[in-house]
Amino acid sequence: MSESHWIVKQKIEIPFHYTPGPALLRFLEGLRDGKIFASGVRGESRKTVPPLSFCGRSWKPADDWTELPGTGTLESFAVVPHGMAELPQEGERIVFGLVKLDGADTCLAHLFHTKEPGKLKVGAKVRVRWHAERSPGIQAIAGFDLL
Amino acid sequence: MSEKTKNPPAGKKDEGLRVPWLLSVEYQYAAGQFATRFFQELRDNGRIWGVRCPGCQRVYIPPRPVCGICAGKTGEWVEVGDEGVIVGCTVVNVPFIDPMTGEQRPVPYGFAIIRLDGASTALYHFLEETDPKKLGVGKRVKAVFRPERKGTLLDIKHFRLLD
Amino acid sequence: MPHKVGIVATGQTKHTAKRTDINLRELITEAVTRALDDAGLRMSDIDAVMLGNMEPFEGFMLPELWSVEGWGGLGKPAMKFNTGGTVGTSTAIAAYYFAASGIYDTILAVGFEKQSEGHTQTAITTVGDPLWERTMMAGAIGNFAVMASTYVHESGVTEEHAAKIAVKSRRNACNNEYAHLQMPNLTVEEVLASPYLAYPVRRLDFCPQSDGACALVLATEAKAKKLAPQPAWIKAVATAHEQQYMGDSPRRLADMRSQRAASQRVYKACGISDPVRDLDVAEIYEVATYAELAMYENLGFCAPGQSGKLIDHGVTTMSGQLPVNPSGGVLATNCIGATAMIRVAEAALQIMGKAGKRQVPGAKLALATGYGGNAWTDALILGRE
Amino acid sequence: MDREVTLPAPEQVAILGAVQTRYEAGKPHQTYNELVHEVVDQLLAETGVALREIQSIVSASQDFFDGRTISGMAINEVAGGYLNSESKIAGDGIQALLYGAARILAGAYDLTLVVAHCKESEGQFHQITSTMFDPYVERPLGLDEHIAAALQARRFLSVAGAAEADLAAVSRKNHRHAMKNPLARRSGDFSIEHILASAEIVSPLRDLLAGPITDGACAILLGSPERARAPRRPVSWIAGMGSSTDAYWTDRELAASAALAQAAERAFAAAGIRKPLDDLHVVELSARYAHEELLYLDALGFGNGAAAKARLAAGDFDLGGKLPVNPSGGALTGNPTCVAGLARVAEIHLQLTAAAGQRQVKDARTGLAHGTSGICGQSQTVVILRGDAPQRP
Repeated sequence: MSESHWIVKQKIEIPFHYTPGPALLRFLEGLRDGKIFASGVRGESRKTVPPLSFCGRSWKPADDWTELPGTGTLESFAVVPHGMAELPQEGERIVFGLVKLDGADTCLAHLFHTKEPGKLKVGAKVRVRWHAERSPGIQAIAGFDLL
Repeated sequence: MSEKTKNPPAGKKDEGLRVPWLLSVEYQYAAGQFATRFFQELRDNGRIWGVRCPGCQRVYIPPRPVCGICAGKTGEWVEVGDEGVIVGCTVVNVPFIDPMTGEQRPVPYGFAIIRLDGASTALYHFLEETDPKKLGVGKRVKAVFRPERKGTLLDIKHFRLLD
Repeated sequence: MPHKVGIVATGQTKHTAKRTDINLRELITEAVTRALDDAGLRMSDIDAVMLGNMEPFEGFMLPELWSVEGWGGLGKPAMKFNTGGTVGTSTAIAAYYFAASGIYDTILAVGFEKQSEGHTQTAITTVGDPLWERTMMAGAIGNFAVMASTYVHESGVTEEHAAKIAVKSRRNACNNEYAHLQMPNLTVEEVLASPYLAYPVRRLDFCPQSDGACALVLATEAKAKKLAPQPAWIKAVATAHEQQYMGDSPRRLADMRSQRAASQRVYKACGISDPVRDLDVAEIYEVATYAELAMYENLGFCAPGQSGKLIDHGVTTMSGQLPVNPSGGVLATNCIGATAMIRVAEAALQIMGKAGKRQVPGAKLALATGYGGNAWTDALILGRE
Repeated sequence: MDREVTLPAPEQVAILGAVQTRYEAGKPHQTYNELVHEVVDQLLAETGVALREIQSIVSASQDFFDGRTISGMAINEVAGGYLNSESKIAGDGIQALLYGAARILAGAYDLTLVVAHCKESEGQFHQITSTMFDPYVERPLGLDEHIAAALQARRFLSVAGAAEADLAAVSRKNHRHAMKNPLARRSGDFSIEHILASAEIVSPLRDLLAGPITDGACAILLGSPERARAPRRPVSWIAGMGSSTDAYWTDRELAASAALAQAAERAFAAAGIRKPLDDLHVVELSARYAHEELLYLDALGFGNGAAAKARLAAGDFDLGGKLPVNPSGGALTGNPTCVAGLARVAEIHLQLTAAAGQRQVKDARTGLAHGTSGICGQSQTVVILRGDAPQRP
């Protein structure tokens, strides 16, 4: 601490608990069961995942549900440098991917665990990799794999 | 990771799935030129200083660059007393999570707004006394310093009632 | 010259301790849908949206952007306010200025908070300056208790006076379908038997923590006249701040400088010299019973030290000369980002003659206030003309 | 939108003065309150206005960065807020400017102080920016602002057919510009190779392709035409303002900005600008990340990815080029969250009042300032300023 300007270290720590609401609850519980649900407004083709319960564009409830196949297109990816995140396995890199799942009009962000991030390409086809043991939540999905 | 709330409040139905998140940020607050000088004096000499507004002569604690009332810059530093008067006080009984630790702050504890002799504004600080019947607005108090001072407001352990 | 601006619609959720059925975005939609339906508007009729919320209560930075589908914000100008207890009035006042300026004609204002998702007293403790106040602060409860102690000492109000305010609020709330704490049978004795949260403030002297949202639609004159048979015209707005630290205001609640300044400013603009006589109803931001009593003095409803008499004589009850908080007020509902906006919405309902069981008959002129941080005040006057 | 949202006439709100702090990696000697004091004090001295004349203040700041709930309360006294009207926006400072302008247009005040402040160095960028993300499906994965920006950058490179070297060219231009800006946080004559060899943040983002952690503040004094006529120093005028909100970041094409296109269309309509490339003389964009500058140039109609790249390569956007973009160096060289957009307005004001020093664009009479907030630019605002002696269309 310099005598001319003091720095005071202090932490702010507050726990939060977020209620998902009906649509996100169905989605998160679906993940536990190995299913991906999207929703949309009846009579409209647009489907969102994670699902909205209400569409702000047409100002109507989005209660038309679809189960998605779990495959999709890689819209983008970002490679986390070594040391930033805990590496799950020897030699693997953490890669964040933005995936447009087949049947959905929106993207879902998740991880790739890969030893060869150089093989990833925007536009590549990908598939969800599930965890064997799942509870309701996004981490029921382990990540995406290239098809 | 999502999880069922572990301990729903007694008497309530299970509230269903709620997704947890811990906000946890470490800050390095600059004390700034006014607080740095104040806390150095407190640490090194056990003395309490404020700044005077040259316009209205108010003595400000905490010290600050501008007197809001005069909309003008403050001026000289002046020492104030380590005794003062309670402007407002309470004893806190309700437990809550302390944001500085993430854990419950122990209760009960007494705290007050105290106007030190020679100051125009009042300062938040702890009271030694935790019996509300013995406390009161207008009662005089004196700062109890810690033997080892580090340059924080807690170099004053608390204020003690004077009879 | 500013354009004339009126409130043409309001929407509120049913405020409650925990909305565990819906998320924040869905809570917003509930209030916005009700406001649009109230005015017979479509989202495409809205030119711009003003939002109000206190982010640390949800641990969510810019939650309005995550929630954009919930308030129909796609393609619309929008901004978000974050001013503590006053956030609902700050947001409504910003909507007023944008309409009065002629930039936008029809504006949606939304205040929202889901307090159940975080820890209110913890987040309020971080209001304190990290070097000077945070270590001692005990949320809003500790703060108000300290302030109340000063006021009790100076004014001579009693615990019984405070308890009467507590009873008035929770009984009035029974006439308000949106209110959180409705206690039709609450008695002064029960209030006095409730435990101290922080001396001298007892549990029933203090507001609850609520989940809720509130929406308003404001419109410039020609639009407003088309949208509502009786708009609640915004006749004056004012904001007055305090100095920066909690201990700066020398007599705290006993002499709230910001509240005197803001209320005098709006009274002057509307030619109000005796508010109890000239106003028909007031919706004020009182977090604690003692604050309401102190505000009677600071808002000029009575002389210093006379607030106890005001409630003893029933002046501010539903049948009195100036009903204060027919909705039940903050003591019945506090969803922070929405709370001050609810004051404006309730005042507007009174002026529009749409307040249902809590209607003050023939209300023509109403005061709404917001109060926040280290004692600053927003004030608005709404009227039929 | 049923109607265009426009200002009634271009000379109703003036910028009387604009002051910024130096932008630095950290300012350990000052609280944010003292930062605001510094800029307000200098602003008042430059404009000859006394603090007690200020009755209306709009500030922009972020509680999580400030480490304090209702952080605006700390600046009340230094900004003239005692018993006066201060309001705080949680968002970019350019939105505070819009609100300040509304207060003057409404005839409520003849002066309004607009101030934005942030000390990014005091908190933790990852932890703080992660709170912008969906708490159900995104926060548990560890997303933050840099990661989302990297995903947007990769998407843009792919869709626009651009290369990382194109991003480096933006960085090279801006860091060279910053060498002429004494307030700039980071500057230098960096080669493309040097930029592409700078440390990886999250690939494809690198240190010199992303704005660094920065502390700073900016204050602007707005005035009514009566105030502007008081013979003091040159003023600039708000000629048009436009704002729009986009979908959440996972719910739109990240390689484009529909909201910026809308915001610009509204501001251009208000200011009577038909051919932006010809009618504007200087542009300041809030592009913390290099790819954002190309993406936003596209949204403003300055050419799709390829055309913007060609113009960049031809030096059109350089200081001395056809339409200088970010002659200050811009947010990529270091402007904090909340401050960046207001700083853009301040820079355009300096340009239009011939007070930009070495970074002055010759004969600049009309300029564009841009601000954004949210993940991958979800909220967008454009302000068009004109120099004194407003030109009536």
